[in-house]
This record gives sequence, structure tokens and C-alpha cells, in this order.
Amino acid sequence: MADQFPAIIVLAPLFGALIVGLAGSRDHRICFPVVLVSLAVSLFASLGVFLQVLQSGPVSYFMSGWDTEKSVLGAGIELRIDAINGLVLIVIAVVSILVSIFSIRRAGEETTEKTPQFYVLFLLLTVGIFGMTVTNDAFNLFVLVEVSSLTSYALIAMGKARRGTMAAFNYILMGTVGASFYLLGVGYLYLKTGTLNMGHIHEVLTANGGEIGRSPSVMVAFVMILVGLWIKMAFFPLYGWLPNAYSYAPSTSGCILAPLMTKVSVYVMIRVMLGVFGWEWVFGHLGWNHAVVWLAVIAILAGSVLALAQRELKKMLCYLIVAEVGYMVGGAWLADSEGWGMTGAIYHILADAFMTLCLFIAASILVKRCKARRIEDLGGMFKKMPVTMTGFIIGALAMIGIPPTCGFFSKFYLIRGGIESGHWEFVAALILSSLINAVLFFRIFEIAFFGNKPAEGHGHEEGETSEQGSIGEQALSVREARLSTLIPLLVTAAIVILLGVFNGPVIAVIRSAIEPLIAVGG
Amino acid sequence: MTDSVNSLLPVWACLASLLAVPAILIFRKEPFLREGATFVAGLVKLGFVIAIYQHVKNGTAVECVLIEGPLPIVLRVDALGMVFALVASSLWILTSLYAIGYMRGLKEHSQTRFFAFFAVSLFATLGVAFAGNLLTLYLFYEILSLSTWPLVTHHQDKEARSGGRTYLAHLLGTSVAFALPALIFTWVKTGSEIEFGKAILESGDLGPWPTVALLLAFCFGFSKAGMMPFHSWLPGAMVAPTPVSALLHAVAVVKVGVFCVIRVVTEVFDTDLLTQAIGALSPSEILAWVAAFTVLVSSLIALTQDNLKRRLAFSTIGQLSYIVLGVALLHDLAWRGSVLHIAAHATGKITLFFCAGAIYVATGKKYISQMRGLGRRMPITFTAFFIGSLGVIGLPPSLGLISKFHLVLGAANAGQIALLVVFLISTILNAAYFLPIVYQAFFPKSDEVDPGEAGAEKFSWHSVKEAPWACVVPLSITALLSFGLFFTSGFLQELVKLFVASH
Amino acid sequence: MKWFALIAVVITGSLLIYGVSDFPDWGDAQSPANAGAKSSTGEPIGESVSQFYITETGRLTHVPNLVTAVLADYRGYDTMFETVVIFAAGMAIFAILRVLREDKHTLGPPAKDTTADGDHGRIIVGTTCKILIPVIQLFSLYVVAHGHYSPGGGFQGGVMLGASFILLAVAKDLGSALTWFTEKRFMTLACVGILIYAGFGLMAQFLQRHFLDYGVLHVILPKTDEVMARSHSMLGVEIGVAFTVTAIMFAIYANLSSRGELKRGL
Amino acid sequence: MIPIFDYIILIFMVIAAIISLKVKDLLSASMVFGIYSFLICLLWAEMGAVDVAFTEAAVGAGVSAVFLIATVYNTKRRSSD
Amino acid sequence: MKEFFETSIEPHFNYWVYVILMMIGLWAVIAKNNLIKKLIGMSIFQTAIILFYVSVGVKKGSGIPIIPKAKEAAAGAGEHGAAGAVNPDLFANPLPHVLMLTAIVVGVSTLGVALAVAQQLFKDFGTLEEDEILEQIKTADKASPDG
Repeated sequence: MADQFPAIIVLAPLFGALIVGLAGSRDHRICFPVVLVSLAVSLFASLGVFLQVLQSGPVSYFMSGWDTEKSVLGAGIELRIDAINGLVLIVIAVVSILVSIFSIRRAGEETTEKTPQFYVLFLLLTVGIFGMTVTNDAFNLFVLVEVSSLTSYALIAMGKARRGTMAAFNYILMGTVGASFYLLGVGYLYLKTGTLNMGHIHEVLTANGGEIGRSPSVMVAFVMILVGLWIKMAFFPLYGWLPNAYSYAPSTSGCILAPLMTKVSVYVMIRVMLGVFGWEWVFGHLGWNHAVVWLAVIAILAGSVLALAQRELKKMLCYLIVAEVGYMVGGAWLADSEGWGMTGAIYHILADAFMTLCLFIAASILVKRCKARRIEDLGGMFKKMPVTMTGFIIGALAMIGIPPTCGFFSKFYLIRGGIESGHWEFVAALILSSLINAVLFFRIFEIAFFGNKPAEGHGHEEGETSEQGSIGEQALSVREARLSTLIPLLVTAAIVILLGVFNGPVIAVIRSAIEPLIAVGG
Repeated sequence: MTDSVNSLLPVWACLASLLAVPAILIFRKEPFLREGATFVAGLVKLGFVIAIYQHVKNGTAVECVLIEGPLPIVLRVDALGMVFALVASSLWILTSLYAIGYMRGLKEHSQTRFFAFFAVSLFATLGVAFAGNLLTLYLFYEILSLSTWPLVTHHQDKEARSGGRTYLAHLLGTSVAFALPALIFTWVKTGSEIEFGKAILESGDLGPWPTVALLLAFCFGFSKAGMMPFHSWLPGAMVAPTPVSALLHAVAVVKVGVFCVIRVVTEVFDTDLLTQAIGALSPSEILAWVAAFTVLVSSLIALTQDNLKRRLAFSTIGQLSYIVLGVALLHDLAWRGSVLHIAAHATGKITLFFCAGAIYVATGKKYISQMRGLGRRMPITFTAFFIGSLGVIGLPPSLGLISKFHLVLGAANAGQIALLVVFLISTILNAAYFLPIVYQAFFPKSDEVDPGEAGAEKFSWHSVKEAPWACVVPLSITALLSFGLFFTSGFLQELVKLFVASH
Repeated sequence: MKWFALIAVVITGSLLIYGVSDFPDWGDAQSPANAGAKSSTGEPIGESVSQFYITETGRLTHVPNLVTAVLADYRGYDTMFETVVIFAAGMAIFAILRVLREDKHTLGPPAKDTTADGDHGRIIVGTTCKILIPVIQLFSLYVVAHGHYSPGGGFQGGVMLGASFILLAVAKDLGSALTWFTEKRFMTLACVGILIYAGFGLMAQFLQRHFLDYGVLHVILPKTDEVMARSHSMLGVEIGVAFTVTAIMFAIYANLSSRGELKRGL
Repeated sequence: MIPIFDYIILIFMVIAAIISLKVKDLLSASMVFGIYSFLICLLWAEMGAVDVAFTEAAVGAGVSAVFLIATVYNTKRRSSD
Repeated sequence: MKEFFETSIEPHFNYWVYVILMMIGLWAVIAKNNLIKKLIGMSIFQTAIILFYVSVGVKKGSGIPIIPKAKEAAAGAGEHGAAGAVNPDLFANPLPHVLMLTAIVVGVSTLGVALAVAQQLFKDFGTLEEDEILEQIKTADKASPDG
């Protein structure tokens, strides 16, 4: 059983999707339990395989049994799990379970009788994301990228907002071009190395003093793969599809896509950088780290500033995602000799997934409950929806980087990387974006606390009887959200804090995983 | 170096007030139980602090590692933290008592929220006092900034909004922009070493200019200390209800700022680093002159303020810089004076704020020019005000005398005559902006005992009585405390000696 | 936009051409892709996957068509997800386009040429289709089943089978194609197809092997050894693929041509 | 293998691609796209990739073109570019 | 002339054409205004990549990657002497073909979904010209930012 875990992680949601597809349309009520059970199985398997990795190092699983004894390396498809993607897997499983709980009633309301299809797509999306994370085959990665992309196009276009449909169309074009670039890059690599297995490619590229690695087409391959992934993760100049797509999608879709898609793409980029090309090749031979870090700096600043210009809550969050992607890409490219930037970037993948989830769930509740799409509509929300706002605050504080949330610690390690590698512009950008985030979120808190137009002169009211206050202009009928949406919100908020407080062990795991990768390059 | 024992006591001392929050929320419909919870928590907290004191007075630090790892979270109580913890936890009880009287007297809204965040901010204050490394210090510092924001903006009106904005923009902005990079830089520079207990940055680690930059980044980053030019949040935060102002300006927030500065100067930098020469000055002297500038300018501004609370606010800015200045002198006696001044200023200033609040509750007056003759109607309040101002000016009989005496001696022994003069001038200024208030309150010219300007509402002096007992009792106690500590300051001095000896 | 496009095209194009400049010659049998990577001294680095496929497939799987063997066995995991992509596309189109309730906003029927002339043409087309469709379907089944020996397999056969239904819908109308091939049926068929595929993999797992390791299925398949079990299982998964592809191709067409109403098509 | 045959197909493919993007009538564009797919399918058969050619014939020249036509039929036939 | 052709053009001609096709597709995706045209461009873009992959797997003078039982024996006996061994140079590389089967299928799936979205857009906006759609969105933005 235990040796099948790597396959089960991916297969459990797949079978779940099939069951929902077969039986869901007969009775919508079976959808949710199936989703939950299959994701729980995935989570269990991820935890199991993660423990194996911690005990005995990276785990390989050869699909169809074509391992190196029976055949040559790369004949079959290999799944490979090390400590880093073990962590990412757990995050994906937890996030998707939380979102599925969030969607219990939401999905039905937002998808008008297409609930089973929604859940099929939802599960296939997780299949794609899990698959992208575990696979060690460059082409298989492409197929799974397409699984996740196709489902996310549909999840976005399912919404009723017509702007969401247009955004989905742009996303299809951009996403397809991105995936095609990736495919092309893999093709160039295949042409030069004759294999698709990531480990094998790395072996070929570094063999004999890295002579094959120095050829121009390998460089072009890297650029193509990188650009393809940058489109997928909405890195700065290529982010155009993201804000509208995520903000006008149905809230359940937005909640699963925003935390996972960009982060997993970043993970894939890191995996390609370290696992396929290798530290030495990327930072030693290519040596573009300065340019990319500058690009990341621009991404961070542009994302933050554009977020500042938004009047709609969800769009603002989407631009923050663009900034956060800049954090991660920049961190991964800092190339300080001890890999602190890389550590920070990987930790930020985990942290940002939960931060984003927290904010998106809270924002979805607010948008739905009080029809408050714009920030100005949030007046008096602290009074009306204290629990939701608590979740929102925790997510926001994590975004700003206030201890003890995880956002603080990831920033901490990223800044350390920036200092050690001498990229002061990156440090400055991180701090500036923290400040901008602070302005952004406190603008919201202020509105939520004071109401849109604060009362002239404070009221000394009759004790507790007028606890409701005179601040809100909204109808007082707005009440706290329902439990099925609050539970995931609060759990996420708790994770945001716990992940921050217990960053030590997580960082230790990440460090132990990336130290050998750095050492190989020297 | 002192010994240390492992104990969970610091954790409980911190948590005592945090655990009161659920109780406060549960009893939101029962004001008596709610405030009861606050009190119980306060007493429990004080009890824990005193229990820790039993260890600390023998020169043993109490330590508790909450989270291990490259970024550990550690609580560690030494003598310096103890002084601050004693001040904060004892004054919290009085402030709560006062808050009850004040809030009920004015029938304020959202009292539950008020008490809840009050408790949270005390949790954070003790956290800062007990922080065992820079990261923990920063963590609780930020929690404090955030948890006091709803208190500052309690009134939820326009004024509160702009005051709150200034407040957060300064505190959060500077801490993220200066303190955080400085913290991370220190962490990187020393290879993940941020524990307090010995100097984090040893001599030779940094050149003179980076030292200055780092020192100023820390000191401006912890802008709760109110050093110019990052001081303007303090007067802005005056929009808060008076108990909050008392808490902010006397106990928790500003003292946390100077406490952080003391920690940084004494624990982060080796003395050698701070005395490297840059031209004619050394890093510590640069800090000292920034502080001296703040002292003088803020005292002068205070003279011109008519709003009592604003005058108190500028006075606070000056007094805080005394403490910073004392620390920057890098002399044993001056350090002792600085730490003692935390306690001295806390008791004195809290009395003054309580009085200002009591006057407002009783009469609705905010401006000094309107208070002529009021002392005859509210004798207890104004007597307390007098005692409090003695403490802040540094006249006998008050703890302020002892602390200022040490500061001045320290300046003299350190050979900084110019700074000595600054101390003296500012003391005169202090007297100049406090004593006339008292004088006018008790000895008004007869024609001035008249209602305010034309058009103002009719105001009868004869109906004025003392504020409710819940206001008057605490301010009497703090006044007595300020007075009494002059005679019984022995235990504080012992602690301070321990602190100085450990460096 | 045009300028931006021009810049993007020029930059990408020149980059790609730059990469091309150091490609091995077209059709070189000894290129790394075809014969494995070699160092400058001619030492092979690792073994060549392609050569392994060509030389060993006959022995290991007993399937002459290498493409089918690689598709359904060596890279069977890929192919399963390829099927999942199709399935996802079908679900996606249903989710986006399908109109479940009568919606007032839908536009009227497309302007359709219903003159006698059109009807006249319809008879010829209809008759041709009546003859042609069974032939196509028969051939597509052959393609599916004979994928081991000749070009073809689940995808090609499935697409053709789906196309035959599309042809029926084009020739008569969508409604008559849907009378037999109802939405419920084709959606179920799509699920069943992947279920068959993944089921083969799962069976191997139950027999203590890795996912999709068909060799072990000789335990349950009668009269087979490891090699023949692979060959037979490949046929099984190809049938699964064909099911899904057939169903989804038709589903996509049905939704696209009727704007999701599934009433009348083109 | 006749290289010249290869080249002719390749050149025709480029021409077909350009035409299908230039024609303003979307129905014709779809048809030309079908022709393009058919050409590419010929090319692959000639390169020895029979399975790919077979698939492209069924998918590219057949189903894709039908999908395009179905959409064009349900929307607008004219395009501005 | 012939020599020039064989040394300079022939070795990479396929690759050049694939780049040209790909750029045509990319141009259309970015610059065309009509959404259907964009999708046709996208398909051309994808087929160009398929062309590239298939070109990679070509071996001059090789046959299709199907090894009939009889031929297998003959090939083995003729070239290597060891019975059953196959000369890999005689058969085209099957791996790119497999990969491209997948890519074709992915391409048609994407096209299908994209067309569905395009139809949905036509339902919402009544047009498939990008500039008109953006214009409508802009107008709606001014009226009310929701939806």
C-alpha cells in the first residue's frame, strides 16, 4: 500500500471525478462527499509519502513498471517526490479540501444545476495540479498542465459575468501560447538530449563538463520553458490575463485557482531550474539572475501600485497575486551562495497559497453577502460580520508581513537572500511593497471600521443598547456568513498563523532538500 | 552574564490578559462581569509578574523557548524587562479601574471592543518586556501597534480617522521600513544570531557609518519612542479616549518604544561599535544629539499648546527622549537613570492623564485656558495633577528626582557637558509648562473665574464636582505611587543595578 | 497591438532561428533525439530511449506498431491524461455552453435555408450518409482493434466513430442523432472510457504492481504470459480511449452546433 | 523520399496558413484551415509518421474544421480582418 | 545549385518553415481582431510545434515505425546477425509521434473549449470582434462597475 502512495495522490481525485461524472447528475447530493473523500485520500497519501521522504530521501515511482531494471531510464514515466514537492502536495491537498468545504452550498448557487460538472472540473483541476507537482517527466508535465489549464478555463468561464467570459477567452489564448512555448522548450531539450526524464536530461546536460549544456539550443529551450511558465504564473509583463479572469470567475473557482495555479507554476519553474538545468547551469553558465531579479522588482512594484489603483476588492487581490509572483520569482533567482532566496521562495509558495486562499474566501463572502464588489461598499463590516473580517484581517496581515503570520517569515527569508546576494533593489522592493500593502489593507480596514463617511463628532450612545452604531449605511440585515464558508476561512487563518509560528521545521525541511542541489553545482 | 531558569511563568504572565478576551466577549451583555474579568486578569497577571520577580531579583533570568528553529521565539525575563513588566502590569489594573469610570461616565459606545483590545495590548506589552530576542521583540511590537489602533480610533469619527491614520502610518510604516530591514540585516550579519543576553553585533563587525545607519534604523524604526522626526503620531493619537491616552502615553506604547531602544543599544551593539569615531562624534553621540534635539523642541512646542492633552503629549515626547538620551550616553549612571525614568515617567504621566480625563468627565473642558479656578472645585484631582507634574519635572518628592539625578550625573561623568545643559534647560521648560496650570487652577485672579467666551454654553462652576469615584480613586493611587516610590524605590534600584551590572 | 505583435514575433522568431542554427541535420539517424546523447568523444551518455523502443518493444510487448506500444504501455500514464484532457474538454463545454433551462436571452434559430432546393439536396445527402455511416463505423472499429498492427488505435478510431455520428447529425439533424445517442448516454460513455483505462491500471495496483503495469494481468487473463498480457491490455485501454473520444467528440459538436440547447444543429 | 515534394508541401502550407488568416469570410477561412490540416497530414505521412498523419486527418482536417464551421454558423460569418 | 541546396537549405528547411508557421500563428493570436481568427492562429501555432517534433524524429531512409514480424527477422538477420535484434536506424523514432498524438488531441480539446467560450461571448456581446467587445465593457464600466 505505502509504495503506491505517489500514484494514489493523483488517482484518487481522478476516480472521484469519474464517480461524480457518472452518478452526480442523478443525485447532486453525492457530489460533495465523493469530492471530500477523494481529496482526503490524496491528503493522506501525500502525508504518507512525505513521511517516507523525510525518513529515506526522495521517492521514485515508475508508471507502468518500466523502472531502470526492466528498461532504460526515461522509457516509462517517473513520478518523483522529494521534500519540496512533498510539502507542495500537502498544501495543494489542504487547500483543495478547504475550498471544497467552502463550495458546499456556493457551488450549487453559482453554477445553476451544473454542480456535478463543476465538481468534475474541480477534481480534474486538482488532478492536474497534483500531477504537475509529482511528475518527473518533462512531457507528462505538459499534459498535466493542459489538464489543469482546460479545467481552469472552464471554471472561469462558468460564471455569469460576461467580463469573466472574455477574461477566460484571453486566458485560453495566453495559456495555450504559454503551454506551447513550454512544449517547444521541451522539444528543443529532447532534440539535444534524446530523453524526456528530468533527471536524465540533467545528467546529459551536465555530463562531460556540461558541453551539451553550453549549446545555443539548450539556452533557447530554457528561455522557451521559462517564458511559458511565466505566462502560466502571470509574471510581470505577461500577467494581463490574470486580474479579470480571477476576479470575475465564480467565487468557488476563484478560490481554488488563485491560491494554487500560480504557486504550482512557480514550483514547476523552480523544479525545472534546479532539477533539469541545475543550479550551476542557471546561475553559473546562463547568469541572467540580475536581469530576472530586476524584472521581479518591477513585477513587485507594478503589482503593488496597480493594486493600489483598484477600486474593486477582488481585482485588488488579483494584482497582489502579480506582486507575490514577483516575490517568488525574484527569490528563486537571487542565487545567493547559501540558497536563502530559494528557501524563501519555496516557503513563500506554501505561505502564499494559504494567504491568498484566506483573502479570497473572505473577499468572496463579502462580495456575496453584502454585494460589496467595491472597496467603498464595505462600510461597517466589522460590526456586521466580525468573524469574516477577522479572517480577512489575518490574511491581510500576512500579506503585509506582520508577525507571527507566515507572510512575515517568508519575507524575512527572502530579504535575507536579497542581502546575502547583494540585491538591495530586491530588498527595497519587498519593503516598499509591504508598505503599499499596509496602505491598501488599512484603507479597507478603515472603511470597514468607520463606515464610508465617518460620523461627524463621535456619538456617546446609551451604553450597549446601541451597539450596532450609526456607522453603517448598508441595511442592517447583513449578517454573518454561514458556517460552511466560515469554517474554511477560520481554518485557513489558523494555518496562516501556525505556518508562520512553526516556520522552523518547514524551513529545515526545505533547506535539507535544496542544499544538495546547490552543492552539486559547487 | 546571569544564570537563567526555564519556566513557563512568563508565558502565563503574557497570556493572562489574552485569555481575558474570550471572557470579555462572552460577558458582553453583562458589564459587571465583563469588567470583573478584566480585573481578575489584571490581578492574575500582576501575580505572575511578582512570581517572576522573586527569581529575577536574585539575578536569575527566567527563560522560556516557545518556538525553536532558525527564527526562534523566546521569552526571557531579565532585570530590565522586570522593571517594565512591573510598571505595566500594576498600572494596567489602575487604568482598567479608571477606564470603567471614564467610559461609563461618558456612556461611550462599543465598550466590549474597548476592553477586549485593551487586554490584547497589555498582552503585547508584556510580550515586549519579556522578549528574549529581536524577533520576539518585533513580533510583539507589531501586535501592539495593531491592537491599539481600534483603541485610538475608538470614536469612529473624522478626527479619529485621521488620528488613526497618522498613528498607523508612523508606527507600522517605520517598523516595516526601518526596523524590519535592520533586524534582518543583523540576523544575516551575525549568522542567525539574534538572542539577547550578550551583544549581538560584536566589535569589528561593522564600520562606523553602517553602525550609525543601523542604530538610527532601529531607533527610528521603533518609532513608538517618539523621536523626531517620527513623533507626530503621538499628538495625533490624542483623539483617543483618555484611558487609552494614559495607556498609550504613560504605560504601554511609548514605553515599549523606549524599551526597544534601550534593548537595541544595550544588547544589539557592542560598546566598541558605538564609540567608533566618525569625525568628532561617535554613533552613540549622534543618537544622543537627535534625542537632545527632540527634548528641546518638543518642550518648546509643549509650551505653546492650549489643549491639555496635546501639551501632555509633547511633554511625553520630550520625556521619552530623555530616556533615549540617557541610554545613548553609554554610562552606568545614565543607564540607571534611563531605566528608572521609565517607571518615574509612567507613574507621573499616567496621573496627569487621569487628571485630564477626570476634568473632561466632570466638566467637558479640554483647554487649559478654561481651567482657571477649577482646582478649588476639584481639589483631589488637581492635587494629584500637581504631584504628577512634580514627578515629570523631577522635583522632590518623586521618583522623577531620583531618575533625573542619575541622568544628570551620568551626563557629567560621561563628560558630555553640552548634553548636561540640555537636561537642565529642559527641566526648566518642564516646570514652565506644568506649574502654571496648577497655579492658575488654585489661585485664579478673581475676575477670571468666569464662564468662557461669549456665545459659549452657560456653564455653572458651582455645579462642578469631582469626577466619579472610579476616576478619582485611580488617579489618587497613582499620585501616591509617584510620591511613595520616592521613598521606596529601593527594589527598583536593585533591579536597575542588576541590569547595569549585566552589561 | 500590431506593433506589439510584430515585436513579439520578431524576437521569438529570431530566438528560435538562433536555436535552429545548432540543430543536427534534418533526418540524421544519429542525432541525439534518435540515437541518444553523446559526448564530443562519442561516448553515449545514458541509453537511448528511442532505440530501446525500437529494438526491445517486440520482445517486451509483442506489438509491431511501435507507436501504439509506446502510447499505451510505456507512456500509458501520459495517454491516460490525454484522455482526461478530452474528457475535461467535454465537461468544460457542457459547463460553459449547455443551456439547461429555457433562457429568454438565447437568440432565435440561426437563419436557415429551408427552401425546397435545400430539401432536394437533403435527399441525396441523406441517402449517401445512410450508406456511408455504417461503413465508417465499421472501419473505425477496425482501426481501434487493429491499432497494434497498423496505424490507428483508440484516438483515431474514436474520432472517426464520433465523426460518423457528427455526419449523421449534419446530414439529418442533431435531434435524430440524439434520439439514440442521448446526452446521458454519451456523458456516461465518456466516464466509462476513462474508467476502463484507469481500471486496468488499478487492477495492476491490486496485484501489487505499479499503476498501469499490465504485465501482471496475466494472472487474471486466460492463457497469457507477461508479454501477451501487455498486448491484450493495450487493446483494452485503446477501447477505453475510443469510448471517451467518441463520446466527447460528439458532445462537443452537439453543444457547439446547437449553442448548448441540444435541439437542432446546423 | 523526394525532397522536392516535401518543399512544395511546406510552401503550400505557409500559403494556406496565410490565406486562412487573410480571408474575411470566416467560413472560407475554416475551409482553408481544413486544407492546411490536410497538407500537413500529407507531410507527416511522407515523413513516416503515419499515426500522427492519421490522427491529424481525423482531428485536424475533420473534426476541428467541423467545430469551427459549427461556431461560425452560430455566430457571424464576416470578420473585420 | 544543387550542392548549395543540399548543404545549406535542406538540413534545416523543415525547422525554418516551422518557425515561419509558428510566427504566423503567434502574429494572428496577438494582432488579429476577430476571435475566430485568433483561434485559427492558435491552431496554426500548435501545428507548427507538431511539425517541429515530427521533424526531430525523422531518419533519412527509414520506414514507418511498424515492425512486421517477418521484417523484424529479416532486418535482424541482415544487419546484425543476431536473430531478433532490430536495427534502430531502419525505423522512424516513435517517441515524437506518440508525443504529438497527445499534442494534437490537446489542441483539438483546447479549440473546442475556446469555441464554446467564443459562442458564449457572442451570446453576451453579440459580436466576435475584440475591439467591439472591449468597447462594450468600457461603456458598461462607466455605467456601473459591477458585472
